[in-house]
Amino acid sequence: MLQVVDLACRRGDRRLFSALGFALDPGVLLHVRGRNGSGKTTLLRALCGLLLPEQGTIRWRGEDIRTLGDEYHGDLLYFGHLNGIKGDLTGIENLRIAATLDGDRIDTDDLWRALARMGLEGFEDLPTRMLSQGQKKRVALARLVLSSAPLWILDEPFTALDKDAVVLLQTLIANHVDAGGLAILTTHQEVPLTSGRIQRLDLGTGFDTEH
Amino acid sequence: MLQVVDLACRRGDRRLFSALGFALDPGVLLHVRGRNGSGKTTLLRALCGLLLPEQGTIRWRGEDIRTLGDEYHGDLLYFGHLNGIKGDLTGIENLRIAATLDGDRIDTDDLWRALARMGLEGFEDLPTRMLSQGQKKRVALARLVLSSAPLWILDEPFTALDKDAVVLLQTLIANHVDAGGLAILTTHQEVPLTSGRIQRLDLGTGFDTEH
Amino acid sequence: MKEFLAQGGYAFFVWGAYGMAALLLIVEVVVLARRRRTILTRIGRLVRMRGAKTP
Amino acid sequence: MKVNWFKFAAPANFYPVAGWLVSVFAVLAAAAILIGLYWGFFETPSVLGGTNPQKEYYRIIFIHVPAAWMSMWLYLVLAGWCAIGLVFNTRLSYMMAAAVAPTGAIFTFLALWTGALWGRPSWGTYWDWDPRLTSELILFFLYLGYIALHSAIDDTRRADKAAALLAIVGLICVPVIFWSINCPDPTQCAALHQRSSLSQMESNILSSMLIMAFGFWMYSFAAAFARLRGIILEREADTAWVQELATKEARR
Amino acid sequence: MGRAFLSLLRRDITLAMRRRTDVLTTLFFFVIVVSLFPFGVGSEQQILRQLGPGVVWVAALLASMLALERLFAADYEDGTLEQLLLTRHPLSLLVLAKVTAHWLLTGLPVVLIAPLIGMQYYLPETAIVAMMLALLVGTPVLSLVGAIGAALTLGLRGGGILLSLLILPLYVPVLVYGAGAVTAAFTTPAESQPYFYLLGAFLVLSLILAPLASAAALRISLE
Amino acid sequence: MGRAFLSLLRRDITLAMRRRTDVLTTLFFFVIVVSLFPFGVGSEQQILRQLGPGVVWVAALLASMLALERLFAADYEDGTLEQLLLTRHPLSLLVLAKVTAHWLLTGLPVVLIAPLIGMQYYLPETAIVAMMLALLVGTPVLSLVGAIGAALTLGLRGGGILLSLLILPLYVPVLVYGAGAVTAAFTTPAESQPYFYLLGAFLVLSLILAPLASAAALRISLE
Ligand code: HEM
Ligand SMILES: Nc1ncnc2c1ncn2[C@@H]1O[C@H](COP(=O)(O)OP(=O)(O)OP(=O)(O)O)[C@@H](O)[C@H]1O
Ligand SMILES: Nc1ncnc2c1ncn2[C@@H]1O[C@H](COP(=O)(O)OP(=O)(O)OP(=O)(O)O)[C@@H](O)[C@H]1O
Ligand SMILES: [Mg+2]
Ligand SMILES: [Mg+2]
Repeated sequence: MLQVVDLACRRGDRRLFSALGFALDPGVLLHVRGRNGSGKTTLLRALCGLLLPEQGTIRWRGEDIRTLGDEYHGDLLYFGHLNGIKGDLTGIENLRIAATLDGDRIDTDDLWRALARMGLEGFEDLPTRMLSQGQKKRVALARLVLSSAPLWILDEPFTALDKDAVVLLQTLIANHVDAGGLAILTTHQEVPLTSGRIQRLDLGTGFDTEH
Repeated sequence: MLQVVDLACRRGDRRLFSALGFALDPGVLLHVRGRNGSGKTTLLRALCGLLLPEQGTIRWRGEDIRTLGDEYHGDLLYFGHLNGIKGDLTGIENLRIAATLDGDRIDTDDLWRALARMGLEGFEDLPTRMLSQGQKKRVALARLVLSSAPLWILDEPFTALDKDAVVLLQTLIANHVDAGGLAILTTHQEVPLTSGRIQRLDLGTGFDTEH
Repeated sequence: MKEFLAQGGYAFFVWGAYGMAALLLIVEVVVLARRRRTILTRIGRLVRMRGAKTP
Repeated sequence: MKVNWFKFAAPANFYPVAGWLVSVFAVLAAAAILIGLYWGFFETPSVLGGTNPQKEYYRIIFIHVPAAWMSMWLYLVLAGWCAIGLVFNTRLSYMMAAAVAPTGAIFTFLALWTGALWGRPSWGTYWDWDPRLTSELILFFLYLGYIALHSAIDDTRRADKAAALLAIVGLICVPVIFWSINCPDPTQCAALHQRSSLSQMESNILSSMLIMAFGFWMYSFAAAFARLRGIILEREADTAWVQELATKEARR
Repeated sequence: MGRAFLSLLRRDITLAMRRRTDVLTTLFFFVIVVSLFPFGVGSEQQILRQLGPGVVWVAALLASMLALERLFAADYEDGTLEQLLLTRHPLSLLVLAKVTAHWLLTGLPVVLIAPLIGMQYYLPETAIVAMMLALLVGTPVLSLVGAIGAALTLGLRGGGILLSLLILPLYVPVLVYGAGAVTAAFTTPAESQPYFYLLGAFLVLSLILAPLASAAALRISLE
Repeated sequence: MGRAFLSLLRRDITLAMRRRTDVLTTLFFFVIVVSLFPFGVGSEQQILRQLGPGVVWVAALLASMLALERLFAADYEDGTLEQLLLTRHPLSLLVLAKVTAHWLLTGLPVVLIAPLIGMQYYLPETAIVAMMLALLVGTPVLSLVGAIGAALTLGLRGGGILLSLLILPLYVPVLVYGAGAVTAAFTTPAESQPYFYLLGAFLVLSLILAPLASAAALRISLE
C-alpha cells in the first residue's frame, strides 16, 4: 500500500539516510528504530509530505504522494512531537474540530466516549492547558479512537504516558493493524508491540555514545 | 536534609494532595510515582519554590526555603518538562551560560568534555534548534555532568532519550547519590534505578483508566 | 411637565447624561443579582451530581 | 470584650456580614440619590447668572462631579486592597479589590460620558484635550488594564497577584501622569493649578451635589459588597459551607 | 468544504471569546494609539483635524498588524497548524477561514469605533461617514495582505518586527487611498468616490490572491 | 554577581546578533512608522514640522513596546526563564541585564537614527540635538517600565496587545516631556532644560523600582 523507493533525506548539511526503500502491505506495523538524531522524525515527516526529500519517491496505493496531495492527507493521521491541541479549548472541542477537519461526521456522544476511553472522565470540560503533560497527550491521542484513516504515522506516541495509558495505546494500535490498517511509529521505550505483523527498520547510527 | 511538612497543593479548583510529609537524608534517591495528572510535576515545582503551596512548609537544612530564597536556589538543580536551552545558541554556549549562572567557574575544556560525555561529539557547535528531540535533551542534561549542586530535581528526565542515553543518565544519578547528593525524580518508564538508597512516594490516583 | 422634560432646550444633554447613569447603575445591579443566583444554582447542580455518583 | 477582627478575614465568616452590609448601604444609597435628585431638579434655580452663565445643563453636575470623585477614590481603594493582599497574602483583600474594580470603571466612564455631554453645550465640543479630561481617560485605561489582566489569567491566585502588582504600579504612576498632563510646560506649572471653584457655587446646587456624592459613595459600597459575595461563592465553590448554602437555596 | 471553513472560523472566534479581552484589546490598542498623538502634538483643533485621517489609518494599520502576528503563530507552536496542513481540504480555504475570523475580531470593531475617534479629532460629519466606509473596505485588505507576511515570518525569532518590515510597505497604498478618501470627504462626499473604487479593487484582488499566497508561504515555513 | 549580569547581557546580545535582522528590524519599524505619516497627512513643511516631535516619540514608544513583547517570552517558552529564577543571583539583577540588552538593541539604534528622521520633518538643528538627548534619556525609561508589563502578560494569549493596554498609559509622561523638550528647543536650547531634569528624574526612579517590580511580576507569572 505504501511504497518508498530510493529515499534520501538531508537536514542541515548532513545526509541522514539514502537509498532507503521498503514497501508496506495492509495490516503491518512498521517500527522505525535508531538512536537520537538518526533521522526518525525526519523520515516520518517526509512520509507525510511535510518535508521534501532530497531524492526518491513515496507512493501511496501506487501513486506519488506529491501528485495525490490533499487526497493522501485524507487517508493519513500524523502525530508529531507536538500534541496539536489548543490549550484554550476543552478536550471535547479539540476533538470535535479535529474530527470535522478530518471529514468524519461524528456526534457528540462519540466524542465523550472517546475521551472516556482515554481515561479522561471528568476532564472533558477543562481547557486542555490545565491538564498535566500526560493528560494533554491523552486528549491528542483520542483522535486515534475515532479515526478511520488507514495510515497512522506516530512519532514517539508513548512519551509522558503512564503505564495504563501505554497499554491502552498498544491495544488501539493493535486493533488498527488487525483491521487492515497501516501504522508507522517510533519509540525508544521498550514497548512490546502486540500486533500481528511487525516490520522493523533500523536507521543508521547518528553518532556514538561513550560511557 | 530536605524536609517536607504537611504539604498541600491545589491546581485550578482541585486539591491534588494534602498532609504530605517526608524527610530526605543525604545520599537518597526519591522516586515520585503516580498516574498522569496525579500531581507529580506540581509537587516538584513546589519543592523548587516555583509554586506557592496552599499549606505546609518545605525546609532545606532546617530552614524554610521561602526565607532562604536565592541561597536555596544555589543548592538546587531543576529540570522541568521544558529543556531550558536556547535554540539559537550552540551546545557549548548554552552550557557555558548555565554554568556561569549557577556560579560554577568552569573552563571551556570542561564544557567540551561534558558534551562529549553526553554523546554529542560533532554537534557541539550547532545551534541546538538544529538538533533532534533527544539531542536537545542531552544538551540540557549535560549540566548534570558539571553541576556541584547537592539537590537535583528531575521531572521525567528519560523521555526522548535512546537506550544508551538512558543508561548514561542512570549512571550520572547513581554517582550523584553515592557521593552524598540528593535526587528527586519522576518517570513513567520502567528504569531500573541503580542507586544505593531509593525511597518511593506514590501520589494518589488522579483518575481511573478503563480499557 | 413638558417644560420639565425639555430642560430649557438641553434635554438631549441632561437626559443623555442621566439616562446613561441610570442605565449603567441598573444594569450593574441586575447583573450582580443574577450572577449570585446563577452561581448558587450551578454549585447546587454540581453538589447534586456528586451526591448521585457516590452511593 | 475583645473582637477578633481576623475572624472576619475568612471569607466564610465575611459572607453573611457582607450580605447584611449590602442591604444597609443599598438603602442609604437609594435614599440619598432620591433626595439629591429631587433637590437638584426642583429646588435649584434653572439659570445661573453672574460670572458663570450656565443654563439647565448644569444639572449634569449632580452626576458628573460625584462620578468623577468616586472614580478617583475607588482607584485608591482598589490599590489599597491590592497592597494589603500582596503584603499579608490574605485572600479576602484580593477579592475586595476585584469587587471594587468594575464599579470604579463604571464611574470613570460615567464621568467621561457626562463630562462630554456637558462640554458640548458649555464649551461647544464633546471632547477637548484638557488636562482634567485626559487624566480621567487615562484613569479609565488603568481600570481597564486591571480588569483585562485579571480576566486574561485564569488561575485566580495568579490573576489576583499580577493584577494587584499592576494596580500598585499604576498608583505610583498616577501622580506623575496626572501632573505631566496638567503641566505640559514645566516652567509655568503654577499658573495651571487654580481651576475648580467649589466655593463660588450656589449653595443649593452645592448641597444637592454633595448629597448625590454621598449617594454614589454608598452605592459603591453596596455594589462592591454584592459583587464580593458572588466572588466568594465562586472561589469557595468546593467548600462545605458553600455547598450547604447552595443546596439550601435550591430547595427554596 | 463549507463545514471545514465554518468549523475553523468558529474555532478561532471561540478561542478569542474564551479570553473575552482578546476582542476588546485590539480595539483599545487602536483607541490608545490614536489618543497618544495629542499628547505629543498638542491639542490645537486645527492641527488635530488635519492629522485625523492619517492618524486613524496608521493606527488601524498598526492594530491590524499587531494582531496578525499571532494569526498563525499560536497554531504553529502547539502543532495544530501542522495538522491543518494534513487535512483533506485545500489549505487556502482554511487560511481564508482564519483570516475572516481575524478580520471579524480586529477589523470590524475598529470600523465601528471610528466615529468616536473622528469626534476626538474634530472631523466633520461627512468625513466621519467616509472614514467608516473606507475602513470597512480597507481593513479586510490589511488582514488578507498581512496574512502573507504572517505566514512567511512564522517561527522566526523577532517575527513580529520582521513582519512589520515585510508588510508595512504593502500597506502603503491602502493607507494613501484610505486617508485620501477621508480627506476628500471633508467638503463634498462625492469627491471621495474614486478612492473607494480603488479600495474596492484592492479588496477583490487580495481576496483572490492572498489566500493562495499565504497557503504557499505556510507550506514553505513548515518544511 | 557582576559575572552573572555580564554573562546574561552577552547572551541576549549574541542571540539577537545570530538573527542579524533582529537589531535592524526595530529600527526599520521606527523608520517606517515615521515615514508613513506624510502619506496620510500630506507633506506640507509647516505641518510636518509641528508634527515632528510628537510623531517621533509615538513611533519610539511603539517600537519599544513591540520589541518588549518578546523580552521574556522566548525565555519563557523554552524554559530558560524558569532556570533564571532558580539561580543564586537576585532576579532583579538578571532582569536589569535583560532590559539593558533590550535597550542596547532597540533604544540605542533609535537614538542614533533620530537626526535623519528630524531632517525628514524639517526640524531645526537645535531641536534635532534636543531630540537625540531626550531619546537617550527617555528610551531607557520606556524599556524599564515596559519590562513590568511584559513580565505581567507573560504566557497569556494575546499578550502583545494586552501589553499595550497596560503600559501605553504609563508611557504618557515620557511622551509629554520628551516631545515637549523637542518643541521647547525649536528656538532656544536652554528652554528645554527643565524637561531634561524631569526625564532624568523618571530615569532614576524607574532604574530603582522597575527591576524590582518586574522580578516580582515574573515570579507571579511563573507560578
Ligand atoms: C470628559 C471629561 C469631562 C468633561 C467634558 C468635563 C466638563 C465639565 C464642565 C463643562 C464643567 C462645568 C464647569 C465649567 O464650565 O468650568 C465641569 C465641572 C466640573 N468637573 Fe468636569 N469634565 C470632565 C471630566 C472631569 C473630571 C475627570 C473631573 C475630576 C477630576 C471633573 C471634575 C469637575 C468638577 C469638580 C466640576 C465642578 C467644579 C467647577 O468647575 O465649578 N470633570 N466639568
Ligand atoms: N496550569 C494549570 N492550571 C490548572 N490546573 C492544572 C494546571 N496544570 C495542571 N493542572 C491540574 O493539576 C493536576 C496535576 O498536574 P501535574 O502536571 O502535577 O500532573 P503530573 O503528575 O505531573 O502528570 P503527568 O504524569 O501527566 O506529567 C492535573 O490533573 C491538572 O488537571
Ligand atoms: N531544523 C533542523 N535543521 C537542521 N538540522 C536538523 C533540524 N532538525 C534536525 N536536524 C538534524 O537531523 C538529524 C536527525 O533529526 P531527527 O529529528 O530526524 O532525529 P530523530 O531520529 O527523530 O531523533 P530523536 O530520537 O532524538 O527524536 C539530527 O542529527 C539533527 O542534527
Ligand atoms: Mg524524533
Ligand atoms: Mg508532569
